[in-house]
Parts: sequence; structure tokens; C-alpha cells
Amino acid sequence: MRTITYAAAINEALAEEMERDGQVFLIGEDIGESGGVFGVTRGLHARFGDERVLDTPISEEGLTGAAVGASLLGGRAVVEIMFSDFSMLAMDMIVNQAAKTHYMTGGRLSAPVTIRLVTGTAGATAAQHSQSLEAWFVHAPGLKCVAPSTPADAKALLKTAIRDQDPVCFFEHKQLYNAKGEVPDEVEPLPLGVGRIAREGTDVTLVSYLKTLQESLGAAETLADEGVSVEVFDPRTLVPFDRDGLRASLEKTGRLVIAHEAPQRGGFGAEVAAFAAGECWDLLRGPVVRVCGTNTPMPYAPELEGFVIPDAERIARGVRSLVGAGVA
Amino acid sequence: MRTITYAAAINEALAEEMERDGQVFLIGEDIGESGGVFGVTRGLHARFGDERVLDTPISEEGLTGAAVGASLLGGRAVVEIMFSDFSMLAMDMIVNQAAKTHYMTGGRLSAPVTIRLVTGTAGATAAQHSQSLEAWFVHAPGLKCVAPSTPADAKALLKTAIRDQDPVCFFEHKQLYNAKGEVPDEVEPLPLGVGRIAREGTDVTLVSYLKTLQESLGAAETLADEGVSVEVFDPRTLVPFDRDGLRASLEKTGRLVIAHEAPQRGGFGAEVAAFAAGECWDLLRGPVVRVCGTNTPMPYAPELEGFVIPDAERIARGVRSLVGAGVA
Amino acid sequence: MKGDDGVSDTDLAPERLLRLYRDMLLIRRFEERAAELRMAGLIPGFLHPYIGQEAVAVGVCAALGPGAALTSTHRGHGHMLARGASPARMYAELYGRRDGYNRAKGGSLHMIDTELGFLGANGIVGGGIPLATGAGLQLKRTGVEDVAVSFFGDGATNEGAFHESLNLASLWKLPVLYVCENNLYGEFTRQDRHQVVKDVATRAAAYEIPGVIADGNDVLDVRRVARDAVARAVAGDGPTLIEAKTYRHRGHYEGDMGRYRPPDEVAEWLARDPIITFGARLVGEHGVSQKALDGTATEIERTLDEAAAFAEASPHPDPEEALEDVYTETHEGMALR
Amino acid sequence: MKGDDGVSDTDLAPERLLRLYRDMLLIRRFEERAAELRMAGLIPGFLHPYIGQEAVAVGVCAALGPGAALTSTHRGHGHMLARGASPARMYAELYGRRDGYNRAKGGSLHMIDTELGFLGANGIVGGGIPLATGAGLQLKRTGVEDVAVSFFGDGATNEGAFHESLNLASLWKLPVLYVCENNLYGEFTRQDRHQVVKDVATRAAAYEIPGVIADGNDVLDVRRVARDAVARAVAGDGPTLIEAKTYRHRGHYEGDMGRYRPPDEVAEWLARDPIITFGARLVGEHGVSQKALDGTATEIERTLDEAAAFAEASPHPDPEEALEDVYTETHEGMALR
Ligand SMILES: Cc1ncc(C[n+]2csc(CCOP(=O)(O)OP(=O)(O)O)c2C)c(N)n1
Ligand SMILES: Cc1ncc(C[n+]2csc(CCOP(=O)(O)OP(=O)(O)O)c2C)c(N)n1
Ligand SMILES: [Mg+2]
Ligand SMILES: [Mg+2]
Repeated sequence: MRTITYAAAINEALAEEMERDGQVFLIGEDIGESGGVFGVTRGLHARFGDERVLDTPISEEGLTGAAVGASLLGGRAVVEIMFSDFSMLAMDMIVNQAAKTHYMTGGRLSAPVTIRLVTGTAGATAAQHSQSLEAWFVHAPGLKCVAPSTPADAKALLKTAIRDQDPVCFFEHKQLYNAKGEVPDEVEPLPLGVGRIAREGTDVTLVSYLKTLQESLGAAETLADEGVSVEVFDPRTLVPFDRDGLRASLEKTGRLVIAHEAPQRGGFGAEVAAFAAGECWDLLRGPVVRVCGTNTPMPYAPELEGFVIPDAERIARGVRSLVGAGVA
Repeated sequence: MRTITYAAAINEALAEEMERDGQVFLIGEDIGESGGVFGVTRGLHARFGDERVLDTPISEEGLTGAAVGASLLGGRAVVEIMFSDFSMLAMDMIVNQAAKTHYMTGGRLSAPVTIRLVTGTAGATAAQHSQSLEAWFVHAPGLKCVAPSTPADAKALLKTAIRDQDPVCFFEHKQLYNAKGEVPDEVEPLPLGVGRIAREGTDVTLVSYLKTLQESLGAAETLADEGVSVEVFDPRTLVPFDRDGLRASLEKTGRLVIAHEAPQRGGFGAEVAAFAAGECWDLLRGPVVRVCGTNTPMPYAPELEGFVIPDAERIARGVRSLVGAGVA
Repeated sequence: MKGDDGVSDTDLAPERLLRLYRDMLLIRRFEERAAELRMAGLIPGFLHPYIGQEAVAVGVCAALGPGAALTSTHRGHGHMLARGASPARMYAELYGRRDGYNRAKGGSLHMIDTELGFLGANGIVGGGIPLATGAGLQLKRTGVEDVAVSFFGDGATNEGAFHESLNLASLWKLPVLYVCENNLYGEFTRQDRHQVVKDVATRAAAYEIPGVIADGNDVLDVRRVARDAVARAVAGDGPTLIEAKTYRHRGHYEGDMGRYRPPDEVAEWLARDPIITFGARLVGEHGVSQKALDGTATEIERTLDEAAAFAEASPHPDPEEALEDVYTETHEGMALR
Repeated sequence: MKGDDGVSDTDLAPERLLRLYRDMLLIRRFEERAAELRMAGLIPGFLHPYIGQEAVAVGVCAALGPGAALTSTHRGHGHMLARGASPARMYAELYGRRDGYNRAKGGSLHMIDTELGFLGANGIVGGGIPLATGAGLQLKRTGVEDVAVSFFGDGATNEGAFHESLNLASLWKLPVLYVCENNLYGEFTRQDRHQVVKDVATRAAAYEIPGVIADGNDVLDVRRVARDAVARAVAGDGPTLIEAKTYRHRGHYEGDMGRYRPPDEVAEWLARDPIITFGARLVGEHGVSQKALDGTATEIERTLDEAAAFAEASPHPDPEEALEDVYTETHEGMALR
């Protein structure tokens, strides 16, 4: 076991997969010699060269399309979308093309591309550099969606994503890049669709991922002092989603809170809530509570940003609203 | 009262708004002399000329951006996205630019553009000409989303959309274009956020819109014969959503079914379900049922397409699963 | 690379020339019969006939080896047939049957044949251009001496995808043929109403790559230009933008009467029909007999009779098959809930 | 149109010349001080300094009348200041305060001044280009004889938005100045690693519009080229692509040391500093006294002192203000739930 950052874990996964399979290559803006705006690809250009780490012009549609096209002929492209906000320029290639290739060809072709989307605020990054857009991709059949919250998961799941025969959107939160965690010396790919109990509890199930998972763990800690036992469920992958894992947790707790950074309206939390209200109805003992980003673009000033994004305190309030003070 | 088609109603709304306000103009691909691929703008070029009905090159980002840019200076552009699938090429202009303009300028500027998105299947139109993408736009704060299901609503709400000072996405379903309905001789704009009881009932509330609303009405008819009284609720606008209207209906029925054509996972139905499970919990007497498109791209063959899209029969089954046979 | 046989135009044997004629006529008749089948209610969905442009697809494909990768458009039947696809499986797809190329999931707009390196028609104008660029990148990365080809229309050259792709390909010297079929219209819009340049080839200047014009109604001229571009690409000198000037004889899609086009313009182009003129040249200059041409036509009718019969006999898909093929391996319930 | 005063370069009075100098120096010092304020923890978020490129913004804006509409980039402070914006309200925005141009909601990347026709910086590379095109369309539609201006970098010319917009503007002869500031880099990537063309102006050929090159470090040359383009636009002859060759003295953003640039390249461009060279010309050729230059510098420091003090004194927004301004009139709960 070593303790490394989330960014380092991603870097290692990329390096090891490139080492393992000559078809794996990286493509994106300023990911080469400079190592990327967030330093995630640092050292990879020096190690693997121009042919494996491709710096591109600023043309998201073109570069994503090139990655998808290469993947049709057996290449294993890993795209970096420097800020997930810029994926809007590549939506056609991601959704109309890559996501549907396998389906519309009747299973005869597939586009095994991995798209790394740098997500969330980095602090005062404002409306066009802070978005959490995972819900859009969840709503695009044919894509798989991964949202790791720890360095260990990031490393293991990125390996899975790269090896997966389907297109995978891999969401990385900027504010996690420096977060540290234990990572085994040898990391095996993790299967998709298997969530994780990040903290055990009995009163409420709190579903969360990426940066918000850390806030959720903070909230759980606070609430424990108040006598509320919160089980924190980290789905790790949004598509496929670990329904059984969530159901098992709800069997214990009967209560559900969902927290994420993306705006609440139409966010991934809505899907989780709908799943629970539809398929876990008999388990639920109270309303489903969402503690999410406000339905606003991301503002610039730190105070405003802080109001928009759910933190531990707001999440704790959401849980309290459900269990009432001191419920055990 | 006259009986006209949904397409004619939209055409009239466009013409009347252009007549009313010289700043209103239309922009899109092949909408001019030819009247558009679905004939919705027929006659408008002849009547208003090149300056008011702009045929553009095939460049969705450019043309949408031009519309948004014009709207910043007081123009009232109505964009036609010939198939809503092509909006993926204009997402940056719709979401990163238009939707956020008012917010990120601290309220000093706004982009009052109307974007008509031609939605849903037209029968064997397959994966890139059939999508129902409204959930994406619902998840983009700053946009309003309108989804009219009748000619009268289409006419009234398009007028509202054009006059609205915010950017509005206006979803039109291809298979409704030939649907007929009564439209008053004089149509006033309807306020956004006010739903409509399309059919009264007491056992179940069935939320639906666009083409699926017709299927829902068919299902309600069938179920009535079986002794199940279905209230069909047409929200008309998805953002803002008529929460009070839905709550009032749930107060009567206590049961909720949601049906739409878009894939279920992360669709608008998830948001409605989450709202109900969160804020109408005390009213609910059973699980929230979704009867939506399968989580697949749209296939080509009619049999496959028919399986993917919920029809009256499938919706009826969904309602029955909730109320049990013969529940009154 | 495994290119074509290296034989120059003038040396082409009569049987090779007849083959080009045959391929063009196959496309023509495939499309005409598809239109009839659609009228008869046997084919649902859109059809964008390739009629009039046959010399482009056939001329380009005649310059390619078996390892080339191709992307196409909404008007893709011609490209696919020129590449050697099975008319039977194409009709089966158009009918929406199990034996169709895409197992009834794709239809006209998404047809593929992976064995032919045909990576697909595309419902998105310009959508195939980045994909072909990526295919070229993959060929280059893996040291395969072959080319990728992207077919697209004049209208598509106004899309950002065109610009971004040509910029990438020129920068990286990718082995790609960008083949613009300038048929003077994008849907109902004349070229001069969608771009100022008359020659799309001009746009190559923005990427410092060659922009060459071919007579898109002359299969040999197209072949010649494409061969040069292939040679250049395989030599590592990068992409070429080829503009083939041509015309579609019919409306944009079956059902569109094409009334927005001046009758004399239509007449002028009909007089330059690529198949009729080439047939005449074969007979007049290359010693091919009229009987051979007639025999080719007869053989084609038989092929298409059989193709339609094959399609007709192919089973309809089970509705539940709609749930398959979303992912390469499907997790429980992923498609359904 | 209400253009500038119609005075040609050579006739510019010393006070007008001094004004150009002053505007450039204001930008320079605004940016240098912003960097310090950021280091001191007073400004959060990104800063992309305009230092080194001042002659472009000032030269272009000197050619515009008050009715022009402008869109800008991530590197937008210079454009905004050249247009006459208030440094105080700009600093207040950068500080994230209520009196900021965008009420603390936008920050550096989204700043606007609607009264100046300044439609905004933009966080999306190339994002402002379609918007300026639309502004030009609106001017033309409403018969206003004025221009729209889009500033963007060399890197942005590889985006589809650039291509689609120039195609539209050329087709419709829109009164737009497309001003590419070619500073040789997009982020850490040299121009020759992102496009083959050396002169971005070459790309004008794809739209049959003029592509002209200006010395982007010479404010008078920029002004001259921009004046010609304005005249052309207002005469109804359509857009111009202007390429201003220039250089950014610093890294891409504050914090980037710019080490990917060869030291002699940096040195060469620093020697061509647009402000120092212009100051020397003013003194040497135009009879402006060194004292006048010094006085300008002093006045600028005072202005910026006051601007920073204004920002410092401006109240922080209330957190709940985050819920305002999503819509022009907000429906109950729309922002919250
Ligand atoms: C992105 C996108 N925009 C618009 C359309 C609708 N459309 C289909 S074909 C076509 C015209 C294409 O013109 P061109 O590229 O010249 O090809 P042609 O049809 O002439 O072969 C249009 C606008 C589309 N399919 N995709
Ligand atoms: C669509 C998009 N892609 C990438 C970025 C990240 N980014 C910000 S500035 C920049 C470089 C822009 O280069 P250029 O256009 O030459 O402008 P310059 O920074 O040199 O002024 C990049 C890649 C972005 N903001 N938007
Ligand atoms: Mg065409
Ligand atoms: Mg630059």
C-alpha cells in the first residue's frame, strides 16, 4: 500500500495501461510535454513519446472524433476533455457517434474510447469551467459512466474503462486531484456496477460520489455525534448503477438522501430517487431527500459558489430533515 | 374555434409574432422558400422575405450562435433545429452561452432566443433522427423548456416563448405535426409553468407530454373500461414545472405514473418521480411507476422502434401494475 | 499498402472498364429499385438516392486497396456498393430485417460493412469526417500503409467538423482522402446560398494541403485524382481534399421533387449522365460491345431481383431484440430500466 | 455610422497619440497589478494576462465608433479597458464583489459592459466568434451602420466555431471584424504544433474575404488595418479577417511560467514591447515630451490605486444572491429545487 493522490493514481493507471497495451494512446489539448493543465499526464509524454501522447489543436469535436474513429479500427484512445464544460463541443462525437455505434450497427462495431471529463469547480472557476455534466451522459444509452471518489478507485476504474469494449465517460473532480488515499501496489481493474459502502450506518442511506462524497462523509461524522447513523453509499459507477447495493443498504435504513454537486433539477440524483421510489418503495420509510447543487449556473465569487454547492453542513441538514432530531 | 394541425398552429404563431414585432426573425436550415423539411415554416419566406426568414448553411453551432448573438442586441431569433439530434452540435451556444448569459453577467444581459427542437421518432428514423433530448435542457439552468401536446398549446406557448426574455427550448414532436385540434380564433400567450388536466380521474395521476400524451389518453380510455380512473396531467412546460398542479392531482389520486418517449434512465420522468418522492411523499400511496423509452438508442425497424417507445398498451400495463386489477 | 493494381487509366483493360461501368449501373439500379420498393411500402424511413453521382464512388473506390477505411454520409448506398457490399444484405437492412447489414437496427443512414472497411453511413452531416480522420490516425499510428477516405457533400464543408478535421489531418500528415461530392445543393439550398467559394477545393488552402478538382461525372478522372491522392497519402505526405463536381438527378430524398432546381440546369446535367456517357465511350473508344453492356444490365437486374427476394424472405426481428447491442456485454437490466 | 473621427494615422494629434499610449499602459499596469493582487490572495480564479498584446486592443478600439459591439476571450481585460471600461468595476468583479461589472457572478472570464457594447469575455475558446457574427447580423438586419468585432487567438482558429462563423458572415456580407491575435501559442502549444499555416490570414481564402496582417505590436498599424476593415464593413462589403502578429510576455495564465518558450524568442519580442517602442516614437517623432509620458504613468497609478481601493471597499455578495439572475423573472423555487 502507498498513499498517493487521485491525480497520481490516474497518471499511474494511464501509464500502466499504455505499458500493457500498445494500442492505448492519449489525446487531448496540452496533455503532452506540459503534462496537462492539472498535471495529470505529467511525465507520460517523456516516457511514451509523440506517438502515444498526442497534443492536439483546440478542436474538441475534431479530436474526440479522431479518437472515436481510431477506436473503430482497434485503437484505444483516452481523450482528455480539459474541462468537462468543453464536452459540449464534442457531444455529437460522444453521443451521436461513439455511444450509438454498437447499437446502430447491430453489434458489428463498437467504439471503445475512454473520455476523461474534468468535472466540478476548482474554486471561483465560474460558469464555463465548473460544470458537473454527468447526468447528460447517463441519459445517453450506449455510454458507461464512471465517477471515482478515491485514488484507489480512480486507478482501478480507469483501467477498467480503458479495457472496456464500450465507450466510457470517466468523470474526475478537479478538487480531488490533490486528495490522497491508499492505493495497493498492484491494482486490478474493478468491475463496473459495483458500489461501495464508504461508511456503514443504520438510519439513513446517503448516496454520493466525487467531491461531494467527501462532504457526505463529513456530514456523517457530524451526525454520528448527534446520534444519527448514516450509511454512505458510493456507487462508483453511475452506468451501470449498483441497484442491488443500494437496495441492500435501504433494507437496513429505509431512508434515502442523495447529494451531488450538479444542479438538482434533472441531475443524477433524480434517477436514484426515481429508482428508489419505483423499485424500492416497500423499503422506504420517508421521503427521498436530495441535497444537490442549486438550479443555477456556477457563480464566480467564492461565497456564491459555496452557497450553490452542497457541503457537509448542508448535507447534514438534509439528513436531519429526514430523520428528525435525535432519531435512532 | 378552428380545427388545425399542430404544424399549422406553430406556423401561425410564428407569423403572428413576426407581424407583431419586427425584431422577430427565423433562422435555420432549409426553412425558407422550401418551408422546412416538415413544412412548418411554409409560406413565411414568401410573406416576410429573406431578411426575416434566414436559410443558413449547414452549421448548427454557427447559426445558433448567430441567433444568440443577435438576441444580445435586441433581435428575437427563433431557431429551427431540424432534428433535435443536431442540437449536439450547438450545445455550447445553447448551454454555455445563451443559458448562462443572464446569470454570469449578474443580470445585466440576457439572450432571449427561442430554439425549436424537432423531437421524437417519425417512424423508422433511427438513432440520429429520433431523439427526445429534453432532459438535457431541463438540466441546464437558465433555459426554460416547453413541450406542447396540442395545437392550441403549441400556438399559445410558442408565442410565450418568443416574447419571453429568457432563452427557451421549444420541443415539437414530429408525429404531432399532422395531429389536429381546436384552436381559438384569437390566441393569447399562455403563462409558463401552468399544467393542464388533459383528462380527469381519481385513481392514478399519469404525467405525460408530447406524442406520449396521446398514448396516455388512449391508455386512460382503455383503463376506464376496466374501472380504473386515470387523471392525465400534461405539464405543458417542463421548466418551470407546475408543481402545484401535480400536487393537487396527487392529493386526489395518491398514485403516480410517468410516461415519455425519451430513454427512462435520467429522463425527465426521473425528475418528476424525484419531486414526488421528495415533496409529495405524504400523498403517495404506492411506488412511482415510469413507463418510458427503453435505455437504448432508437433502432430502425418499425417492430424494434415500437418496442422501444411506450404506447397506450404499455402505459396501461404500467398503470395496472400500480393499481392492481380492478382497483377503484 | 495493398493499393489497386497500379494500372493507369489509359492502360485499363476492357474488362476493368466494364467493371467500372457495371458498378455504376448497379448503384443506379439499386437506388431506382429502392425508390420503387419504398413507394410500394416495403422500405420505411428515409432514402437519399445517389443517382447521378455514381462516378464519384466508383472512381474513388477503384483507386483503393482492400485495407482502406471509409466513412460515408446520409447518401451512402453508392459508396457502399462501389466498395463491394452485398445488395442483398443492404436491401435486407432497408427492409428492416434480421439479415440486414445492421440487423435492422441501422437502416439507410447507418449501414456498415466492417469487412470492407466501410465504417458507416452517417445521419449527421459532416459526422463521418472526424471519424475518417481518426481512422487515418490509427493507420498511421500502427504503420499500416493504407488510407482512410471520407465522403461528404458540399453542404458538409460548412460544418465545424470539416474544418477541425482537415486541420488535424494536415498537421499530422494523416493518410486521408477527403472527397467532397459537390452536387451543387445541400438539401434545397443552392451552393451559392450556403457558401461564397465556388470551388470547395479552395478551402484546402486553409490547411496547406492540395485541393484538387475532378470531373465527378467521369469515373476515370475521379479514379486518376484519387490515385494521386492515395499515392501522396501512402508516401507520408498527408491528406488531399478532392472536390468532385457532380449532380444528383433526383430530389434530396425520395419524396422531394427537387423543384427548386432550374429545369435547364437539370437537363444539362442529365445530358452528362455518368453512366450513359461512359457506356458510349466504352463502345466508341474502348471496343466494348453494346452486347456486353446489355449483358451487364441483365446481370444486374438478376442480382437485384435476388437481393430483393433475399430481403423479402429474411425474418423480421423480434421486438425484444431492441434491447440487445446497447453494450458489448450487457449488465442486467441496463437497457430496460 | 458613428466611426472614429476620420483622422488618418499621420494626422493624429499628439494628444490622440498620447491617449493610445495611455490606454496601452493602463492595460499593462492593470494586468501587472492584478497579478500582484492575485498573489496576495485578493483575487481568486483564473487570470490570463494581456501583457504584450496591448497594441491590438487599443489599435482596434481606436478605429471603432461608440455603437460597435464586441466579443472577447479568456484574455479579455485588455479589450475591455481599450473600449473604455472602468478599472474599478473590473477589479471589483475580479475581487468577487457586488460592485463588479457582473455583480461577482462572472469574474475575469465573463466580464461585460453593455453600455460600451462589450458583450463579454468568454471562457470558451472560439465562443465569442459566433456571438459577434450574430451581433453583426443584428446590426445589418436593423440597418445600423456599425460593426461587430470579435477578438480571438491563433488557437481559436482551429475551432469549428471560427469556420462556421466566417462562412456565414462572408455569405451574408456581415459587418464584422474578425481580429485574430496571433501570439504564437495556444496555451503551451506553439502555433506550428496546432496548425500548418503560418499566417492565419491565409484562412480568409476559404470564405473569399480579405485576410490582412497587421503588426500587432504597432498600435498605429493595427488602427490603420482596422479602419480599413470598418470602412469595408460599413460600406456593405462584408467581413475582414485581421491577423495581428503579437506575443504575450507572460505565461498563459498567472502561475504558468511559460517555460515552453525559447528564451531568445521571448527576448526578441520583449525588445519589441508595444508600449516602450511607441513611447519612444512619440518622444522621438511626434514631439511628445518624456514628462507627458511620465505624467500619464503617474495618473494611471492613481487610477489603479483608486480602482483597487474601490474593489476592496465594495461589499461581498450575500450567499443567497446566488439564486438570483438565473431568469429575468424567476418563478417560485425555480433556482432552488
Ligand atoms: C448535422 C446535420 N445537420 C443537418 C442535417 C439535415 N440534412 C441531411 S442531408 C443535408 C444536406 C447535405 O448536403 P450535402 O452535404 O451537400 O450532401 P448532399 O445531400 O448534397 O449529398 C441536410 C441539411 C443533418 N442530417 N445533419
Ligand atoms: C473550448 C475550449 N477549449 C479549451 C479551452 C482551454 N483554453 C483556454 S485558453 C486556451 C488557449 C487559447 O489559445 P489562443 O486562442 O491562441 O488564445 P491565447 O490564449 O493565446 O490568447 C485553451 C486551450 C477553453 N477555454 N475552451
Ligand atoms: Mg450537396
Ligand atoms: Mg494564442
